Amino acid sequence: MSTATVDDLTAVAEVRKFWTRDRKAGLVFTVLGVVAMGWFGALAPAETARFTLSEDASGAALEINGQLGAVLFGAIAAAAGVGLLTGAARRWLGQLMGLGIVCFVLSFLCWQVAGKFMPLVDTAAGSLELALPLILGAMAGVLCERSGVVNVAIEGQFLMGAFGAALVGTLAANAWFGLLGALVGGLIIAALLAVLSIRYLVDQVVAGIVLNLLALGLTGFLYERLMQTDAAKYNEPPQLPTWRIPGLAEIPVLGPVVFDTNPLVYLALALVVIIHFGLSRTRWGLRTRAVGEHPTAADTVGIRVLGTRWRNVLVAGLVAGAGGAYFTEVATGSFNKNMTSGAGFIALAALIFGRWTPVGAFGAALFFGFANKLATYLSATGSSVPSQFLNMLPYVATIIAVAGLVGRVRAPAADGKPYVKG
Amino acid sequence: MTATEQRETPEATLAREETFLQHFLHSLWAANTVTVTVLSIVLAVIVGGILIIVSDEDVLNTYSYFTARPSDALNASWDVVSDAYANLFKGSIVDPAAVQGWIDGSNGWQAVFSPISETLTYAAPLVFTGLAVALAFRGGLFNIGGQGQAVIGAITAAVAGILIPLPIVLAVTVAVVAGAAGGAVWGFVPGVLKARTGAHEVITTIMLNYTAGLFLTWIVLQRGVHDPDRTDAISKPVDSAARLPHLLGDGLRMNLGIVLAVAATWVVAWLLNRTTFGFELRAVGANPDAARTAGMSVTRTYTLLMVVAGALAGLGGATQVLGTAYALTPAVAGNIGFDGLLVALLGRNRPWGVLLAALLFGALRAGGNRMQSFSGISLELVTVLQALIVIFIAAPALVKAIFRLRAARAARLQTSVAKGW
Amino acid sequence: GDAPDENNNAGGGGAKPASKYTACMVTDIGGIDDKSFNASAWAGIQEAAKEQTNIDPKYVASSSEQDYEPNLNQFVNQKCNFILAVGGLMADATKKVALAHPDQQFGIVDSVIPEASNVFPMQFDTAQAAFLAGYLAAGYSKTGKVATYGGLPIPPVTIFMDGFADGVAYYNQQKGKNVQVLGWDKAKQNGSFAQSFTEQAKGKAISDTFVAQGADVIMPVAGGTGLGTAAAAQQSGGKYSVIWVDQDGCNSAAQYCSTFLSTVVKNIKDAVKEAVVKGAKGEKLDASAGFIGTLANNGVSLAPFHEFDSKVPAELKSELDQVKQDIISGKIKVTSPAQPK
Amino acid sequence: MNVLYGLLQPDEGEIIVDGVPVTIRSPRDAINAGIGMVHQHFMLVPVFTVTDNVMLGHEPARGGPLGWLDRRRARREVVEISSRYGLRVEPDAVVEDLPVGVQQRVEIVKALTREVNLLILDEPTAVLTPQETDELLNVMRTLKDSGKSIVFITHKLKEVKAIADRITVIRRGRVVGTAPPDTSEEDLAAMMVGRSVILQVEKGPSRPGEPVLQVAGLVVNDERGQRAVAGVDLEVRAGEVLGIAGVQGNGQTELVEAIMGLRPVVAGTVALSGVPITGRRTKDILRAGVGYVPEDRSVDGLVKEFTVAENLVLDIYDRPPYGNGLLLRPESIVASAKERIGQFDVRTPSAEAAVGTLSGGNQQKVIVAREMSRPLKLFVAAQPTRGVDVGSIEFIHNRVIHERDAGTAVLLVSSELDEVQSLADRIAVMYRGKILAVVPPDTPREEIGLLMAGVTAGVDGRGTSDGKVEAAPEPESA
Ligand SMILES: Nc1ncnc2c1ncn2[C@@H]1O[C@H](COP(=O)(O)OP(=O)(O)OP(=O)(O)O)[C@@H](O)[C@H]1O
Ligand SMILES: Nc1ncnc2c1ncn2[C@@H]1O[C@H](COP(=O)(O)OP(=O)(O)OP(=O)(O)O)[C@@H](O)[C@H]1O
Ligand SMILES: [Mg+2]
Ligand SMILES: [Mg+2]
Repeated sequence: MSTATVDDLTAVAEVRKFWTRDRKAGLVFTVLGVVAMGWFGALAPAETARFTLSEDASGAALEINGQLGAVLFGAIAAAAGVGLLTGAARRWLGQLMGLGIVCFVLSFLCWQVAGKFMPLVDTAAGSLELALPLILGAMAGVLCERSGVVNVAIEGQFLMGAFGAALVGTLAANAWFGLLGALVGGLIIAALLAVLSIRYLVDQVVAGIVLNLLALGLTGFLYERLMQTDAAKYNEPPQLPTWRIPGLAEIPVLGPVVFDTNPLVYLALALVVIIHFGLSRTRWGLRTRAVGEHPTAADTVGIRVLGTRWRNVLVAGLVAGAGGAYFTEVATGSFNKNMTSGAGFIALAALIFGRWTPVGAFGAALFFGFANKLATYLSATGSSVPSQFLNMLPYVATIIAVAGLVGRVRAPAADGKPYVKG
Repeated sequence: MTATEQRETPEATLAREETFLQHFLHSLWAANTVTVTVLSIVLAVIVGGILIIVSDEDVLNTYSYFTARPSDALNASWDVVSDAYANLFKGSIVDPAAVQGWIDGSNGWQAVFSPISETLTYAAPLVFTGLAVALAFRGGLFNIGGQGQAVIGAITAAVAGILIPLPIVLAVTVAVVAGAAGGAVWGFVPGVLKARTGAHEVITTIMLNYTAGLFLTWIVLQRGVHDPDRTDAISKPVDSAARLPHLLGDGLRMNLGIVLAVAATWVVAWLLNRTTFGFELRAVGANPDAARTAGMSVTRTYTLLMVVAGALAGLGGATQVLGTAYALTPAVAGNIGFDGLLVALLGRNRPWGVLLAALLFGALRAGGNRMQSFSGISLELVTVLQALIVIFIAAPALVKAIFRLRAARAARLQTSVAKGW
Repeated sequence: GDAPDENNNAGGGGAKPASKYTACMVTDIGGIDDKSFNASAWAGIQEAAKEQTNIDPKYVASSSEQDYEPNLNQFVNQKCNFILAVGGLMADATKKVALAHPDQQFGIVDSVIPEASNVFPMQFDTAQAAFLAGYLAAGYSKTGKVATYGGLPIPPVTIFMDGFADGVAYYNQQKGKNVQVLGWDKAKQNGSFAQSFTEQAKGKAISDTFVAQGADVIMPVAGGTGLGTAAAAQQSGGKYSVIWVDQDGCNSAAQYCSTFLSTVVKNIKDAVKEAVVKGAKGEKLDASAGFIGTLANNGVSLAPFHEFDSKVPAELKSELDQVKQDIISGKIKVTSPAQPK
Repeated sequence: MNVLYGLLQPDEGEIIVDGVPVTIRSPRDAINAGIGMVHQHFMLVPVFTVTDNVMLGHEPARGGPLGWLDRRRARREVVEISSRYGLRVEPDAVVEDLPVGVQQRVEIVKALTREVNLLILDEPTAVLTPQETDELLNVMRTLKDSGKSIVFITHKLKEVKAIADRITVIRRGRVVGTAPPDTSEEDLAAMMVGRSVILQVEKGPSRPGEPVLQVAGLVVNDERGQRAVAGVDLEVRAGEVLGIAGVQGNGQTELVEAIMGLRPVVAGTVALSGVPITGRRTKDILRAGVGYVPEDRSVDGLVKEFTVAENLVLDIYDRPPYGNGLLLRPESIVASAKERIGQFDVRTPSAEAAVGTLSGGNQQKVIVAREMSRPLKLFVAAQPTRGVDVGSIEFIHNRVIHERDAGTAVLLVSSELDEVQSLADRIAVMYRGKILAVVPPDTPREEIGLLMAGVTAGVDGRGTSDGKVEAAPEPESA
């Protein structure tokens, strides 16, 4: 059969050793840096770029000549690149890549902001707010998937959460009851996800996607039948209050952003910390990870695999539900058909982007929020780039980041695999 | 798992069945899919009926005095529900009145075929996007990018149809091919990124969906594409030579798209089971390590399969714009990409299954329109129905549990067998 | 309740008593509750029904552009007396169905179909009213910065933004001031867009950015997305005010009335109402003339200032009246690539 | 055993512990009943540390409901137990980094920390050096003396005879009989397989031809970028079997994968009958007449969902007669599959049955059948008989020898010393990525055992057991 002879081997391809991963990275950053210096630098007007430390033009500001800044930061990025390229500093791979990215972005900003001003507080606050639902959604994802249940249903949980918040909040005329309604909303989808994927072994991705559709249909149906008929009665939920933490709120930039804001932000930040330490330092975390990595092993030491999964999925439902509350009780004052418009999927992306770790996912969400806010800023201040392309920024940036920096990610070993004894 | 499934295969359990009846029942439910599918639809319809009733004030009122005069409540409920589903049927399969009308000449034959024509019109693009998802699934990739690939396909097809003047047959061929090519490009990106850098296809395809949508809203308004004598975001109409010809006369929307869809189904089935690429694709999907050890190139397979998947979705977009819309608008691709996900799941990622699933969804959409307009039932109900059907079909054990048939446990294990690991 | 319910009780399709005049509306994919022209048109039909008791209103929502043609056809089958297509993108479907049923009366909003004499077109030169809004905003602004953004960069939206920008420019020229417009550059036809008519969060983010840049009057042309701006304005406690569009915000989004400086009214409601009532009275709708809403015929207008009435200086009000007259008289030409042709 | 440990539920019958019938629905019941088990397929979470794995399920914790882990205490417990029974483990090492032999010990420590009085060991010695095995047997004796009962499952007759007080033979889920430890190996084997088997593969002397596989200065890294193969030179000639003995995790896996082009080569060359193949695609290498039986059949060897027939052509599906570049010919695939199933005595319902439903032994036969049914220059077999029943082992061994006599060069990697000794013409002992010595198959077990443990004796690798013995550091500290 095998007519192959050794002959087709005589042409030897010798193993390429020079282009290691960090060399490639180095090359990329060198190029980016040079582009920044040349292109941004050339285009940037020689006027000052003001980065004010307030919500608007007022107050103190970091100032730099736009052109100078563009060239300067470009140069630094390039330097970082060269460092990697020569292989001189490969031990600092992570740090240098970070530096390169930051400086590239800064160079770009100097160009865009030159002759204008960028209010840092507003930028930070806006990024955080746009990231908020993503953070909560991603945390829900972490809780589920670390225990081995893929959660594609975040979108559905958001939607039900948003709906629940609007309905209950309005009926009870109380934002906190609204939040409660949101939790219940998320919980319902979570419970369905658990029943289908844990009890009935339905493929978890299938279950998730279908539940998204179910949530979309149900909320849409009830919206038409209920809320639309009498908005005042069903669809004008009170907003969550803003909590100002005295003292901390005074810290420049950070203060107003993190310590003078709505309860969901505090919740989200707290969850990131709690889940991070919970997973690594507590009995719950150890068992959750065991169940997500090697359920049989967990079972053999007497851990209730299915029980653990049930609990985590339900808790995740609550978290995502709270994320849903953001849409109707923070961002806006009313529910609207399909108002989450895909945020749940972005959260899913953030989860994977963040390598299934709380902190990583948090970072990914912030990254996305910032890119989004930046696009808004640029179009608002009259950038010449067509708005459609500016709005592509967050998505394209994510693709580049995932392909270029994150690369292969390893999901929990048993993620998505139903557990059956034996 | 293998072990337990083995142990629970029907044959194994059969041994324990005593009476002939049990034996009969057993084998009936063992041959699961068909029965379950039917029951799933029945269940979905029942739940939908309940939703109709509870969402209809007047009917609900009759329940307020249910104990006093149940007949009212029951009749009212029956009327509203039966009316709704009757219209669902008339809108998707055939309307008896129209047949009558045709016989006594009060309306033309078109009226008789228009429901079925609508169903097929809606189904055609879903077949393509469904196949795009299913094929990727079989290769072990989760292609959420059907939407974006369809959008790009629609754009390239339309632009070709608008800008390249060609004689009749040639024009439509070129436009369709352009659509496939566009989708292929949009599928190639996540494919090659996955293969080369390991970037997770779920992330990249989601992001590419948004990117494609934004690109569409941009290109629609560009000089040469935008229709100068319209004050809307709409492109020039596609050259009539590049449109997919109607099959039942211009009165009915049914067009060549559905034929292409069936052909595509056949091709995909053939590709999967009769070609070496299909073999590689299935092997990589089932066990990449073993595939690699056996000398297959996993990266090449990922890239190639995403190209093919993208091309399929692109064709979906093309049929949309060349078959019904005839012009680009920001929402020209509708939701076909995401619906394709469900169609694939419902069709269990098997080509012919996808075709059937798409037909069912098409029928629901077509019938849904009539149900809304005649019975005033919101289209959202159709969405709910679709979701319920998929849920039930994905969880046969659930259906059986509800119908109290055989111990759910055994059935449960069948699910995973049926899921065809 | 919704029209469909009433229809249920009527026992679904089939012919209606001759006296009845069924006015049937097909929404575009925005849905009946788009806080924009679908909602306005539906309001018009319902008002007509109040006025003429024999009018029986009903609507269907389209979930995709594929649905337009079947939805129109369904209504033909139901022997509706008047079928209203809402939205210019429905033109092609309407044309096809209308030509197929020459003796069926149709109407269409935001488009005109010359070939079909049985389609009554209703169009609106919104730029004129938006011009006034721009002038108002410029005059009212304390910070010298005003802003506008859209849902999608599509003509029915950008026509508002064009008029707004021109209004501001005219103000500057008259007063020798330099009020800036954020979010729209008429020359480049490029600006800020939420890329969605429902994503309120995005609307809020955009308006926050504007406010940070110093704007104190914002005009969102983005349907539901605009509610994000209104909500934010309310939370900001009067830091900035909103100019609403389509229907007077104090009716269509009453909860935010306190933030609405005014509204660029695109008076679809009255136009539709008038057409339907005419039809119900049995009068002929002259398609060739059609209806083009202008400041002159009140088809477009600037809504009352409601809670801002006291805050808007009297001379600004009178200037606005003057500008309005000049536009009507043609002294001021308002132009936009998106104007009805 | 899985039933006894609560992983599977019995269809009927009862379990009696200390005279009282107990129902064991889950492992926790088993643990409560004082039963501990060391599973054949390790039940360790690879990404956890040894301590985490050991404490999992009964974690010492502070802060009440918070359940704040007390890792320090758990660590102490691990150290304590391991020193008491002489089971050397590194508490903070991550399990996936440890050699299998050490993971084995972790499993035992894990069982012991839940003071059990019945300990089940399912094939614990499969991955141990003779010395390690002896150690284990000693541990088992101490346990026995401390009053614990032990169920010891193994395929290795020497060991049962060495340690067991009573021997029970099970075949296909049935007890075939119980025998005293002094029963002869032949009789036991006969009971296991149901017919008499020849334990010693009889093979003629090898007639080595010219070199087929030449490996020079090969350096390879593992997944985590650590050196796994640190400069290996070896040569396999046509018509000879070169056996590579060594405890698992000493670089055999990486060596083989590098040869097969499945793993990038850091340095050195691999040549196939003179032609360098370093950095070539696996496909080319297979095509060039190399047959490969991967170490882990279920991960790398088979696509469980595929039919037996499909698996039989997994690496030649695109070659005539099964297919050309484009098309597949299912008929001919099934046809030749039927033939192959006969030749290699694969026990399967049909050629269309999914391979996943076959038994370990028969799955393995499918792979061997696939790889041996084309003309070969070189046959690379890694752990060809792991987890396979005696009957299949005998069959596979004979095929290997048959292949050798047909003039194929055979590279056999196995952690079963008996297997290597009975098949190989020359034995290369591998330790920590290096070939410590190449010895003839008749070298005494003990000596090879020492080499496997990194103890090089004498000057030339020909290990005549005189000469001073310098000890090398412990494997697990690698
Ligand atoms: N009753 C059974 N039904 C289905 N599969 C089984 C059954 N028993 C064992 N298997 C499968 O056979 C394979 C070997 O099982 P297992 O290792 O438990 O048997 P074993 O006797 O321990 O084999 P070995 O003696 O090699 O350890 C596994 O894949 C297991 O899933
Ligand atoms: N009760 C059962 N129902 C179905 N299949 C079974 C059953 N028991 C065993 N089998 C099948 O027989 C095979 C042999 O089981 P197992 O592997 O445990 O025995 P084994 O002796 O280890 O096999 P081998 O000797 O080939 O490794 C199992 O893989 C399984 O497929
Ligand atoms: Mg075993
Ligand atoms: Mg076995």
